[in-house]
Amino acid sequence: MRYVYLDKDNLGKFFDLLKEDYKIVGPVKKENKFVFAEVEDVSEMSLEYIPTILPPKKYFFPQKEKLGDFNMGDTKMSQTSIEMQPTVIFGAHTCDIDGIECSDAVFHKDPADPYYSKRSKMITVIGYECMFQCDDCATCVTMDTHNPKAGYDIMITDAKDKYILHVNSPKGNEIIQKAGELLENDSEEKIKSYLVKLREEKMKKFKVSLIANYNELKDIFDGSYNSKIWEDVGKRCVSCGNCTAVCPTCYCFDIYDDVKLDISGGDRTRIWDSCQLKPFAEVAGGENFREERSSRQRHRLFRKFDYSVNKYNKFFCTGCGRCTRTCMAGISLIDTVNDLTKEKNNV
Amino acid sequence: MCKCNQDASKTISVDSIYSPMEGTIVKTENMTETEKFFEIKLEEGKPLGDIPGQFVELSIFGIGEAPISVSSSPTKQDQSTFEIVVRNVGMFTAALNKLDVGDKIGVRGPFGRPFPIDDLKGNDLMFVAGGLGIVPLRSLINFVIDRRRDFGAVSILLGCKSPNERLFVDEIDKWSNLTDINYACTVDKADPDWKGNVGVITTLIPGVDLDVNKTYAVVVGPPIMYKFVIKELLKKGVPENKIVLSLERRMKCGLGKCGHCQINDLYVCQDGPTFLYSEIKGLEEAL
Amino acid sequence: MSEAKQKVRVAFFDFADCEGCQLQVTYLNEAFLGLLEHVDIVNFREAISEKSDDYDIAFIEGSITRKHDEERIKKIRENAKIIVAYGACACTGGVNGLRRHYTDEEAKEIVYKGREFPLEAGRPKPVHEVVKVDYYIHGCPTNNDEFVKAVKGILLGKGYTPPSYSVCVECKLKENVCLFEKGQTCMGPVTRAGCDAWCTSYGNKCYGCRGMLDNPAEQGQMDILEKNGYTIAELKQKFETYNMCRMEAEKNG
Amino acid sequence: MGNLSKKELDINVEYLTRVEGHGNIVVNIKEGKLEKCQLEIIEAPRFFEAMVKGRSMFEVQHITSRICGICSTGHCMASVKAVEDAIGYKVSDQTTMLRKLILHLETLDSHLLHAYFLVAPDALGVPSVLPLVKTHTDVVLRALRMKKTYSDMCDIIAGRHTHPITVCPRGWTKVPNKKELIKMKELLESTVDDLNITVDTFKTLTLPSFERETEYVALNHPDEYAFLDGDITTTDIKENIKPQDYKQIIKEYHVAHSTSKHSKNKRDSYMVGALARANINFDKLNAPAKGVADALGFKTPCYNPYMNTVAQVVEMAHCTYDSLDILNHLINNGIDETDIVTSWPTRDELHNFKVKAGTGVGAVEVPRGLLVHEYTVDEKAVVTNANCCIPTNQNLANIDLDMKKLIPEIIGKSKEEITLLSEMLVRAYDPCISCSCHMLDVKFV
Ligand SMILES: Cc1cc2nc3c(=O)[nH]c(=O)nc-3n(C[C@H](O)[C@H](O)[C@H](O)COP(=O)(O)OP(=O)(O)OC[C@H]3O[C@@H](n4cnc5c(N)ncnc54)[C@H](O)[C@@H]3O)c2cc1C
Ligand code: SF4
Ligand code: SF4
Ligand code: SF4
Repeated sequence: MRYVYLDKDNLGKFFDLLKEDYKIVGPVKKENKFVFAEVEDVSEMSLEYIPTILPPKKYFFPQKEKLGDFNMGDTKMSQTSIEMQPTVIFGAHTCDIDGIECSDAVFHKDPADPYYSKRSKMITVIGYECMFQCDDCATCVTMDTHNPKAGYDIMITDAKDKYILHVNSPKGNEIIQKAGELLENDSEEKIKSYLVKLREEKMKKFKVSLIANYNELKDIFDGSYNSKIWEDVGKRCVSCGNCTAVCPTCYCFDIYDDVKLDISGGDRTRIWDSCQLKPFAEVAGGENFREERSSRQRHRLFRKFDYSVNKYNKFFCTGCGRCTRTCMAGISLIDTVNDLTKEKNNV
Repeated sequence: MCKCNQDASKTISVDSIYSPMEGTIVKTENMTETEKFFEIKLEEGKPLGDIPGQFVELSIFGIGEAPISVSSSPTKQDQSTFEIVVRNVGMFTAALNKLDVGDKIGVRGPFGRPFPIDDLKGNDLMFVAGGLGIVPLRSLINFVIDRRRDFGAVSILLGCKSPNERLFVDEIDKWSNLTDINYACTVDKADPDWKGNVGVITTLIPGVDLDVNKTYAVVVGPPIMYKFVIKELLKKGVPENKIVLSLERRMKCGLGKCGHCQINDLYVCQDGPTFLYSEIKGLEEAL
Repeated sequence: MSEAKQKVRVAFFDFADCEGCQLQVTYLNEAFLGLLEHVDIVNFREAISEKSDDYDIAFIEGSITRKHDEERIKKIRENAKIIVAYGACACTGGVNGLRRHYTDEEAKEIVYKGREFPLEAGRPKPVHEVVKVDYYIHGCPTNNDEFVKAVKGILLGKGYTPPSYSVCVECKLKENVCLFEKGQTCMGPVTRAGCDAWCTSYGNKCYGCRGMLDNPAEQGQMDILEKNGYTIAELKQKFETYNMCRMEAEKNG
Repeated sequence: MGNLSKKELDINVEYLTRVEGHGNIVVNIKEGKLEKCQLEIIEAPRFFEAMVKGRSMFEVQHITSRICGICSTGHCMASVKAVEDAIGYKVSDQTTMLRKLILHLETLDSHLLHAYFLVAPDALGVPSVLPLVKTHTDVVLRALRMKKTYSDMCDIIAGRHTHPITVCPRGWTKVPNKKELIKMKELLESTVDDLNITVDTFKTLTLPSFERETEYVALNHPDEYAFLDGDITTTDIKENIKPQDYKQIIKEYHVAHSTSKHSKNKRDSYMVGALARANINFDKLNAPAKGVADALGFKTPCYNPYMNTVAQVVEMAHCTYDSLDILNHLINNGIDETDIVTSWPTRDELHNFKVKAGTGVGAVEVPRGLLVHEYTVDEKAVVTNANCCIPTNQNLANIDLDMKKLIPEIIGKSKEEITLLSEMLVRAYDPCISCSCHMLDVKFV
């Protein structure tokens, strides 16, 4: 929509301005990692960070979310609502913004999930462009998520002496209007070409770690269903569910009823679930369609690189590298995909 | 645990797709030791609006929800109710089996892709039901009987573990007496009073006379049955895209979100539960 | 559901234990009074003097150690419709299992050093090694959130099954930094969840108090240890803290 | 032995209720002769000594905490102090302050439980707290409310009250941040009114009048009412004994009617606990606690064991206000959130982690009295020997002697009354039988 400059010294003021209207969550250091958490002051954030333990998905689709209250014996929910404040997600990486677009695809798809929709209406995404690659686990270049494209309200790019703000939605525009005094205008052409230059420079610092390129990925997966590689992965997997918990595009959930101790009523709640856990695909009679760890791991990656393309016309891997980073068994998405690629190329 | 950081959030009401409608149980019948029949009426006698092959999510607050097939046909006389049969296998189904006439139950749905009725029209039909499979199939069979002229020759093959596990005995008796229906039944294990066939259901298939050019086979049963029945049908020459199945998976939402019912890239709750064999043939996780 | 409300009679019994799990019940606060609308507590020696042999649900805390304790628990099994093993001591033997490192003779020798021992030493056992157990509420101590969930489940007739997955699942949802990444060991990957990653969320490691997973990935676990520079013997020792009874049972087939 | 006239009496309270652990009271009078009069301890022995032998010193507090759920924080404290003493480790001031705080919380919780759930029903003439739910709803709600508040505070600082998570040798695995400290302060302040009402309630209760002078043993500290730190002293010796020399005072022995050890010093028995502490350290109580003592007519020296409960209420005031001081200090001076340790040495630390083999002792005042843990560790940080002196064990001989004096004094009363008074006597000591049977280190004398 439009581009403006923000003086680096004015970031604090810009933040304080936002704080007047929004709860702000941003990347905060936690031991040697980062998490998205509520911040009161711009100094609490670490804008140069490796992807947070959990992605910002948790604000759209919380780990545990009440679907509604009920009274025992009734058949209708007595109340269905969410509790939320207008929130700014500050400093989201481009990969995580892609992740949000993936969950949008799932939850907005007809029939749209009303909880997700209401939450996403309350959220404003202010991105922060990565000017260098966070670490070796990331595959954002291959997944084409390393540059801002869409899905945010405002994108902040570090242009050395100042920030470039790309305003990408009416919501973002409102904020920019309010912050008028803090900002500096210039011709759109000029800023755009500056950005192009910055991105060319930045690419030198990014590494491509997947052998296959974007266009080959789907084919590689299409032919790999019966690969032996899954068995090897399955042997090492311990089903801790970490990879699915941290993934910005995993969306499976379970629903259960929680009853008050006096048994007068309770609430129906959904909670993140994981296709890596054994009971996930079990049905009556004890049959389990993904009993083996190998088939569960395969299912996970197929959901990222194959099924999602069929269903949502989109890769459901943002290249954030979280699953590789978090796996205790050292199962690396990069290694697995590269092994599959090599296997395919050898044949 | 510490709840220090609670913020001042707004309450925003949500028009929930997870909110059930109210159903009232108007009739029940214990069919076997573990299976119970229920007839349910929605508020103001509103028809459910289902097509054979679809299912509903039934809900009892405090216990949970479960997907259950609609067993009645929308063509049945009293359109203000629908029928289901529930096998007591666990937490929810046990609680449901304790309910009786007059009790209320939550209903969401109908969900899922129905049997491809338009494609079936004008064709010969062979129904193959194993065990509880007769429950969803019954809706289609009754539909076909009620619209008999729209369809060609009909045969019904039933299989059961033992005679006392048969469901809808009286109703099926009536079907078997219909002159325009070819009927056969078998049990895995007979008891002394049983005079019919003994053996697995696949043994009935070779005996059926069918025109493979205009026959659809509709098969519903436990996972293990599919493998063998399909093999037999293919042997007989029934094309893969004319074998119709209904699959069952764990389900939480029924809306294509929760991921539980996923078979490769198919969601049983939306892409199914009914599938053509040709659609799922290559999918290892399907059968 | 329609018939008049009949209160469920609940009894608490304790064997060799620290009574810490019973103590958790007193932290329920007013929710506890809500519970009393639905249950009659007829036995709870730590807190009340009333006693009765007529009860529906018996919560068993503690490990079974001596002959007469075995008889007592068998009697309880006869009286109760439902037996709930409650807390690590009852569910897995808990820390009491560490005693099994030694034969009775050795244990006596360590403690009495050659002197005569006048009483029965007893051998700690989880409850299910003596009588059938209907439900388990794991933990040392039990977590009230889970306890409440289980009690409600049992009262509603749907029972309670603890999660079958590992503590890691809950730990990740809480966004804790993994202990392995910080150079520490943790029993989380092989321990049954349900505590909401209690210890790891408070900076400690998981000690495995909720017992081992039913279906641990042995090869994968070994790899992880090796990768982090630990030996199986080290892990085994750590796991013994709460799982000695099970490990012994597996060793003996 | 008093006037037993020609009386036959046979009291056998099996499975004494509303005490922690399993015990029987047996009183037997034949032809006017007091044949038996004792508290029998029948709890299953658990052999903790064997359980910690061979385990790392970094987990002894985790294991010994399981001696008793009610006293778990106390056992943790004694364990970590003993281990630190063994390897000569000095913890930070902040760590000490937080340890005092959590120990206070345990004392508050435990005293409250004792006063409301275990003693009050006797005073109100009901068998348990359950009937009080109907008749004295406000009292029960107050007790539950206070308990929940103490427990919520423990949750913040230690993850939970029973078997605290964050307490470990060398310090804390996690410390509360400022927000949480403020929350704790608010929580504690919210109990002050209830505490005042509790004092009022206790003003109206009359406890049996009975006296027997005995030796009182407790920790003693130059600057404070000793809980976490101090040397051991007694009303008989009046000098300070280093915790490491605890065996000079605590001489343990075994008797046939108990699966627990008994203890004595020079006399046949001594007493530990709130009453002993108050008798020794009364002048170091803070002003509000002294005010409560005044209001309840509690004066030292006090030789009535039933008054132990009153001493506990006085201590509740002391702990509440001392905790508020600690919280204020931490809030005003800032808490160092990086002052944390790992529960075990990390893999990297482990390689150059040097442990000097040795023996260490930790002595702590826990709700029921003086608790001492002693461990010997080898250079691999493995425990090779352990000993724990439990307050209840130290009181057992004193309870027996009290009973022997009490029974003849009340022999004229009905059997029911005698039974009740002896049960009340045992309960007054707030015995913790789980603790007392942690192990059976029997020394035959
Ligand atoms: C489309 C569809 C139609 C169905 N129609 C019927 C029907 O007409 N009649 C009928 O009795 N049952 C039907 N079922 C199966 C029924 O949904 C399950 O038996 C029920 O959900 C089990 O719930 P529970 O709480 O009683 O069992 P639980 O206590 O949850 O579990 C008991 C066993 O059932 C398995 N299970 C749990 N949820 C499901 C599930 N959604 N599907 C299959 N297995 C599950 C568990 O793995 C376990 O082995 C249908 C299922 C689907 C998906
Ligand atoms: S699959 Fe791994 S790399 Fe891809 S989006 Fe999920 S967590 Fe990130
Ligand atoms: S399981 Fe733990 S808390 Fe519970 S009684 Fe046993 S030792 Fe105590
Ligand atoms: S984290 Fe581990 S040791 Fe702690 S409560 Fe949970 S299962 Fe038990």
